[in-house]
Amino acid sequence: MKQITAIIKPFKLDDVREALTAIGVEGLTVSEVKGYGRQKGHTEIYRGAEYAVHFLPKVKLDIVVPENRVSQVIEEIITQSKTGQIGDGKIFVMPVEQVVRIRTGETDAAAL
Amino acid sequence: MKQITAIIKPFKLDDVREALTAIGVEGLTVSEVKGYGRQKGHTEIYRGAEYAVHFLPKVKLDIVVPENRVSQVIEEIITQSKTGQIGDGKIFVMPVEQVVRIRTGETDAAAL
Amino acid sequence: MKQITAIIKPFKLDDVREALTAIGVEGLTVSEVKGYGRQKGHTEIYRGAEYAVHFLPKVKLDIVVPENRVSQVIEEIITQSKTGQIGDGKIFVMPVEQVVRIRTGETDAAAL
Amino acid sequence: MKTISKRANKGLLTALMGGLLLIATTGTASAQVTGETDFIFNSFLFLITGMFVMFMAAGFCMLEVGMVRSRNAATICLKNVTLYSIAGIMFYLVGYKLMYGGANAFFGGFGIWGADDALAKANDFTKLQDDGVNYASGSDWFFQMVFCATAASIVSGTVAERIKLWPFLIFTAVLTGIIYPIQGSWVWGGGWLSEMGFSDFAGSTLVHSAGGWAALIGALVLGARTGKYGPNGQVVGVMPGSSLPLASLGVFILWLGWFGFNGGSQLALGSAANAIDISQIFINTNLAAAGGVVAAVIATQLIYKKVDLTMALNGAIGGLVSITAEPLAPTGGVAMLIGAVGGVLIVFAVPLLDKLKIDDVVGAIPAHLVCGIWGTLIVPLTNKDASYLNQLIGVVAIGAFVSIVSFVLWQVLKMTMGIRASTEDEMQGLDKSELGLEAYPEFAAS
Amino acid sequence: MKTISKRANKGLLTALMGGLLLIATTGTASAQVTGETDFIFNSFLFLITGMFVMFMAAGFCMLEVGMVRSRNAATICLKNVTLYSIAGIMFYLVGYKLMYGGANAFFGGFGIWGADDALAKANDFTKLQDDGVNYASGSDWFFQMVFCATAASIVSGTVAERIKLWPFLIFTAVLTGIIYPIQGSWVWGGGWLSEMGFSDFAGSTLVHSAGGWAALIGALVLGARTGKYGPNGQVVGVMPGSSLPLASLGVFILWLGWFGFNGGSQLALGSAANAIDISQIFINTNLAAAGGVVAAVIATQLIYKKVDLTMALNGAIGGLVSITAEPLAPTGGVAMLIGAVGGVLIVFAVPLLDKLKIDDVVGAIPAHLVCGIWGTLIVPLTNKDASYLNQLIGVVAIGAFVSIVSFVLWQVLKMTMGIRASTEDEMQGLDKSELGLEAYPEFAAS
Amino acid sequence: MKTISKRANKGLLTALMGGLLLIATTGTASAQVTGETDFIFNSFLFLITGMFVMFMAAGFCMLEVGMVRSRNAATICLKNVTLYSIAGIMFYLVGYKLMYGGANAFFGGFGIWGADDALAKANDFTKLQDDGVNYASGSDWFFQMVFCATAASIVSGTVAERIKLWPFLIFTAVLTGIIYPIQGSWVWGGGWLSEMGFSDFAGSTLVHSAGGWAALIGALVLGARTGKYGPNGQVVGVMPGSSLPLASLGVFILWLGWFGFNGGSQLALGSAANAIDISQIFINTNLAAAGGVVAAVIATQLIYKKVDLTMALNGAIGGLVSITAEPLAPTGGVAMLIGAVGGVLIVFAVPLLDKLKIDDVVGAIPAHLVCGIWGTLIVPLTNKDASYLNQLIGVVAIGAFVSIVSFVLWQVLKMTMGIRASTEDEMQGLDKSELGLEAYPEFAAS
Ligand SMILES: Nc1ncnc2c1ncn2[C@@H]1O[C@H](COP(=O)(O)OP(=O)(O)O)[C@@H](O)[C@H]1O
Ligand SMILES: Nc1ncnc2c1ncn2[C@@H]1O[C@H](COP(=O)(O)OP(=O)(O)O)[C@@H](O)[C@H]1O
Ligand SMILES: Nc1ncnc2c1ncn2[C@@H]1O[C@H](COP(=O)(O)OP(=O)(O)O)[C@@H](O)[C@H]1O
Repeated sequence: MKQITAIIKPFKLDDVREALTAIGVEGLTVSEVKGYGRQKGHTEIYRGAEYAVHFLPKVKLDIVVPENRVSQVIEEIITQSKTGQIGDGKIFVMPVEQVVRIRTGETDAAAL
Repeated sequence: MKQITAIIKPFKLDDVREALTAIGVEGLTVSEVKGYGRQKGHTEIYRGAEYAVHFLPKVKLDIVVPENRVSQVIEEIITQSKTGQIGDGKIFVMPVEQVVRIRTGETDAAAL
Repeated sequence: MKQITAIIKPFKLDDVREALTAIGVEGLTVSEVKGYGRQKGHTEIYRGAEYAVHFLPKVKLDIVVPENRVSQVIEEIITQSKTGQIGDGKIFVMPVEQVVRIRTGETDAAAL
Repeated sequence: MKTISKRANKGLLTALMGGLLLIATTGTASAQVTGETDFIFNSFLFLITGMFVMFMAAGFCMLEVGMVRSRNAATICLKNVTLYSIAGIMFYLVGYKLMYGGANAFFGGFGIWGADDALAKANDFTKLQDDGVNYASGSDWFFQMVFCATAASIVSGTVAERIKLWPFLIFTAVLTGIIYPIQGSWVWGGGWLSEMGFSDFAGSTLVHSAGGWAALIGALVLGARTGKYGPNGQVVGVMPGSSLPLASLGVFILWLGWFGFNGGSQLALGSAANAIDISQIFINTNLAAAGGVVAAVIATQLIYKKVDLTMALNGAIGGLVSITAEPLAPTGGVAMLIGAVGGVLIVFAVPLLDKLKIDDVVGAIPAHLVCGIWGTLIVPLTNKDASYLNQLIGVVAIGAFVSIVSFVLWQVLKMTMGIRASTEDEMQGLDKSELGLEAYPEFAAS
Repeated sequence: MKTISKRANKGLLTALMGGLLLIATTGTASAQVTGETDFIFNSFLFLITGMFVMFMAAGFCMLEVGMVRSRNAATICLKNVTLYSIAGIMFYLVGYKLMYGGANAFFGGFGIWGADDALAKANDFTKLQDDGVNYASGSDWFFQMVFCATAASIVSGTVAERIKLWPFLIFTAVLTGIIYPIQGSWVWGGGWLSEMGFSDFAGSTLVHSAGGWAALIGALVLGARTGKYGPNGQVVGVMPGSSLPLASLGVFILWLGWFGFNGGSQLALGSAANAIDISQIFINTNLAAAGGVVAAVIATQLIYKKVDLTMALNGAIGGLVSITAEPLAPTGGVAMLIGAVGGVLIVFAVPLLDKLKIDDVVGAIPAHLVCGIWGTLIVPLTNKDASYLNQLIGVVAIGAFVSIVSFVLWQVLKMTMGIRASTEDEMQGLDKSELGLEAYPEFAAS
Repeated sequence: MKTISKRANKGLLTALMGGLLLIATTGTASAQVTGETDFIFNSFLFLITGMFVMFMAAGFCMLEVGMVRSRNAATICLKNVTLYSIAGIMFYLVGYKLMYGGANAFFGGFGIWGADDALAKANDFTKLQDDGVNYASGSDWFFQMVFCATAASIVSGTVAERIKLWPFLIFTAVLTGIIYPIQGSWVWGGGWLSEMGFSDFAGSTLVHSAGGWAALIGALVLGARTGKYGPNGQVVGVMPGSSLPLASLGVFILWLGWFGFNGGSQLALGSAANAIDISQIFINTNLAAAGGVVAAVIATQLIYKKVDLTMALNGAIGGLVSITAEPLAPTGGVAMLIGAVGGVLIVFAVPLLDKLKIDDVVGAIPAHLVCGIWGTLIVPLTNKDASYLNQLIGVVAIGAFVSIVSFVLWQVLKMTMGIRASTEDEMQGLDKSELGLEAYPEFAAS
């Protein structure tokens, strides 16, 4: 199993969620994060003082799926969250060795 | 070493924390997240308009432990956070290759 | 590629960010978390009742870098965020198998 | 006499009756209020109740900031502070004279307002009483100005979260300097509607519906917030208010201010009869609001099985607006029922607007426009001097005038500078795009 | 005369004294206040100070919403808006007559309130002054109504975060329609306690302790919030208030309103003597609150080594309640000390209640009940017409009456519809379970 | 006469003019206000407007709590509640007599305040009118006290987020008990500046600049917040305010209170002339604030291409402070312009202070000090009794006195108990270190 971690623009969350539900992704965890990448933040003026906003608000999705679904999920995320503009975000894939469903004790693929 | 990530119901946090402290878990990181799984959200009415709440508030625990403690920690989390009702949450285990304690520079098991 | 996860004191965030930018780290994701470790929380008094604060606010950084940069990044984080006092935090390194840049579809090292 | 407002006529009547009483009771002349004391009471009434009405600007601001999403919270604050400022300036430079100048049946006249207290300085309170204007002219200006500002406050809530700042401020300037005063002159300025017999004690139509019409037309021209309605008209994004406690505070402030709004509209305090009337107005104002709240609470419980706080809050406003056209004549019980109908109207009007895809962020259209119409039309039930036909004519005339002029103005603004923020600006919130800051920078809001 | 309230008696005294002055100074009759001017002043005092007391409803709402957790914030707002509404309606339909109807020593009578200003309309202010009721009857109703609402506001804070909405609202209706008016009739309605000589100028006992007893019994019947106390009675979940800035705002609003509460309770403004008294009341009210704050700040610093803002806020309320039974007789310095004792009582009563596992979310019992008793018992120190024994009897009698009736009522509600939210509803917050919404939907709160 | 304040002199004048009018119009004596009615009006004016000024304490609290970071929000609330309490106590124990005791040209005298209403009780209103003090002595105390508290409120905002609690409270006690009253005695206490002809109607200099100087010196002695300025003086940490909606609420409350502040400073209501004057004051107060807002909105749009809400809020205060030295003489249009200049001064003064590394968290120095100077210096433009030179002397004298004494006091506090929180305490916020709690415990703020 793999964990797919996607950092996307906040307002794309609903589209991504809908698309993933549609292709049968059974679970998803979301957190609010801030980040920078190519998109470097910008300057603002507050009470006459210029200051740099270093981090921009993003949303992080963690989705654990069986290995064979990884590429499909990644594609779907890209389709939905791509605006083509800087700051669209990134996807990371990491290995997951074990999964347990707390309610039933089911493990691994059955737990997803 | 492994990272155990548990997504649980928020009001179970205190019980889990106490139990883990009791069995000697030395560290823990908590974040507020939202998610869906089998538990699918629900509809609410606001100002006469029905709408769907897709994500439910959950708490995420990240606990890095030596490999040999993994099953004990998982069991303890399950014991404490299981209500038997949908939405109890999930546990994921992922490999951790290196750990450093910032204060001392200790690494790996010594750093936990 | 590796994901370096650092849990640090919130007020060190700016120093760390600057230092990492300086050594050419191209991206970074930050979340607000709470945790305990050696630093165990403390008691407070509210309306005459003593109570324990179990978790302390921390900031979590996730930084995905090519393998060869790992030790440099870790060193830089330690340099900037170390106060020598309990609660300075920890660094975890985990494997990342795949990286995709949503905007361009670039993958792996090219996507960082 | 057209140059004396309908409002003033009321004071005149009181003065005349006071005169009669004086004759009837010459033996107890020492029981009377002297002309100067009357002058002071009346002026003080305007100033004190005017302060409470002024504070309604804060009430609107809090209600609106609690009902918008946090990404637009700073912008709505800026709009509310600025619109109140603009209203004061425009009403000074143009509005007051246009409303109360008494030039003809359709508008008052032109010019900057200036104090005129010559008679009082000459100690001729008898003449002032005969004319029904025994108060400091400045106290009257202040009181009328805060009413004008109230009308403007109504608009900002409806069009929130998507309108650009500057066109909104320009609309406000025209509304407070021209639109509100002209229609106001028709009634309170002694114009054709007052001649005809249209009755609107404290402004269900002149202030609340007028603001409501301007808001409705604004919402139509602007369109709904991006993502609020689905293709088939259902609500797909409810966009709940970011701080219901602040919204509740706003309603309490408005409720408080309304005692000033309706009570001060008696326009005179300097006789026992006035004190008795104002007391009845306070009671009716309170019971109408209470009726509106309780009705909305019960109605939402019955319909939705849950009580909706935001509807209860709108219910209070709805009850208040409903009684504003005639807060004096009803008994307390009738006032309560008039308010309760207002509360029920809210509960039905809010989802109805959604069905029509009219996106009213704070519920100002149900509360101020719908209940304003209701309150105006029901006046004849308790006030025998009013007729249903005249009331209807007044509602329609003012509705048509405000709507048409607002429509033209919104369209001109749309075609020249544009009134709608870009979708991207809207998505990230107007606070960042228009103001470059965040209302709550430390609290995580995506 | 029982049909004239104790409160009115005070006005009567003033009127009589005014009369004596009149006789004494016939040479300067022009210096006198005329009967009608007196009437206007008195009515206006009721209306204006009543508005400030009305605004205390907003103060309670903000204090409470700041002291509950965010998951119950919308519900507490709904309760506060609705309870104020219910209080107005019940006091209109039942309460006023039951309190001031003057039927006998134990309750006033039955009926809907209606205005009676026949004497004023007949210009017979002399008779009104002789009877000590030279004001618009409606202004009196308004003023008394907002006092009734205050008593109800006290309860909501104590029982917050676990009580179900509807039983709370029903309790409120009975409290404001029946319980409060009956005990009120004993003193201000001219009943047995006033005959006996019990003295409670503005309601330390009649309003604040009465509300406090109802709250205490409610807390006992309801039980503590789930997770607040450990098995051995220690506090295991402190559940800190979600917004101390809003709680602070609430206290400032209450403080402001209290000038109306105590100042208006002079019941008359139409003589120099009254103006002098009201000024003293303002000073004492302010200094008692200041004393309460400073005492609580110092006490918490000494005891806990840190200043507790929530205690300081309760200290202000405690000081205000302490002076409410007698805000006129003390000098400023004594008023400050009476308030300071109130502030210290708060600091000790709050943890004491916790030891007794009585879960009072906002500290209403220490502030309103404990300080209300203190303030009432200390009256004879400065008011020589009062006796310690009579004060004690009054405190006990009203405490017993309110407690017993409240207990029965809470129990009936518990056994019929249930008063306590399910543990699950409590854990996720009443906002979601009862209202289906969130007070702060965008701010991450677990 | 030195023992009669300048403020009182104004009333005296009115009384004298009233007397002349009386002679001129003996035929219509019944049109006059009687001595006792005058007494009541004047006292009531003090009490009612004083309540609104008291409420400004809540306005300052909300403005400041909205402008600090959430980690210091509870502390700023505590400071505001406590400083208002301390001001009341100190002004009672020491301040009033020191200001109005009339001992000599440089301070008033010593002693606790006590009521003196012997003349009124003897019904000798003629003497009171002749002396220009025809009001309840307690009502005057209350009104003067809330002014004193206002001066203290100004300081807390500037030195927020880094000052320790107790030294701040001690400074407040000395400021309100000694510093403010002494300089106040120079003008309103009938001291040397009033003799000289310095004119400050409602306190642009005496209240606002005085508070502003104390704040400025505090900011200099304390130093800036850690992390605010870079080594070369540029702003590196803007530390935006945590809740602009609360800051906006605060400004609305202040604006409301200012009608009481300026209007009540007329010091008399009991004649038509006074009612007319107060009306003009209300209008000017409102238009100056409106001018300040609109000017700040336009200026920030032009300079920064974005409208800055916090500047607009400061602009309202700046406009209000600017008109406070002379809210009566200007026409509305001139008042608006005076306020508008104040608004522009804000927009330039805020970044200028930053350049000087003077860290003023809420912008109190631009609003109260800079605009206070501006407002005082411009008085002669409309008030022909004032001279530019005298105004300048007054500004400098009071500035020098307050600054020097404040400097000594801040230094003494610094050297004895220390005034600055440790960097660690500052980083984690004073709420945790000084109060041991969080203002918004449930909302994630790092
Ligand atoms: N190397 C990285 N490690 C962790 N997070 C990253 C990394 N690079 C980017 N991110 C996250 O992804 C977000 C978007 O990245 P960015 O480079 O701005 O997008 P794009 O490549 O589309 O321009 C950042 O704000 C940050 O949160
Ligand atoms: N595949 C998954 N990947 C990531 N998070 C998941 C996944 N499945 C579930 N979760 C998280 O766990 C939570 C609980 O899952 P759910 O399926 O509702 O519990 P249960 O299986 O006990 O009914 C979700 O709200 C979500 O945050
Ligand atoms: N084993 C662990 N698993 C996950 N997070 C941990 C672990 N140990 C520590 N942490 C995180 O690191 C933070 C700092 O750890 P702590 O032990 O207090 O620091 P130090 O070792 O420098 O005293 C904790 O608050 C927690 O968030």
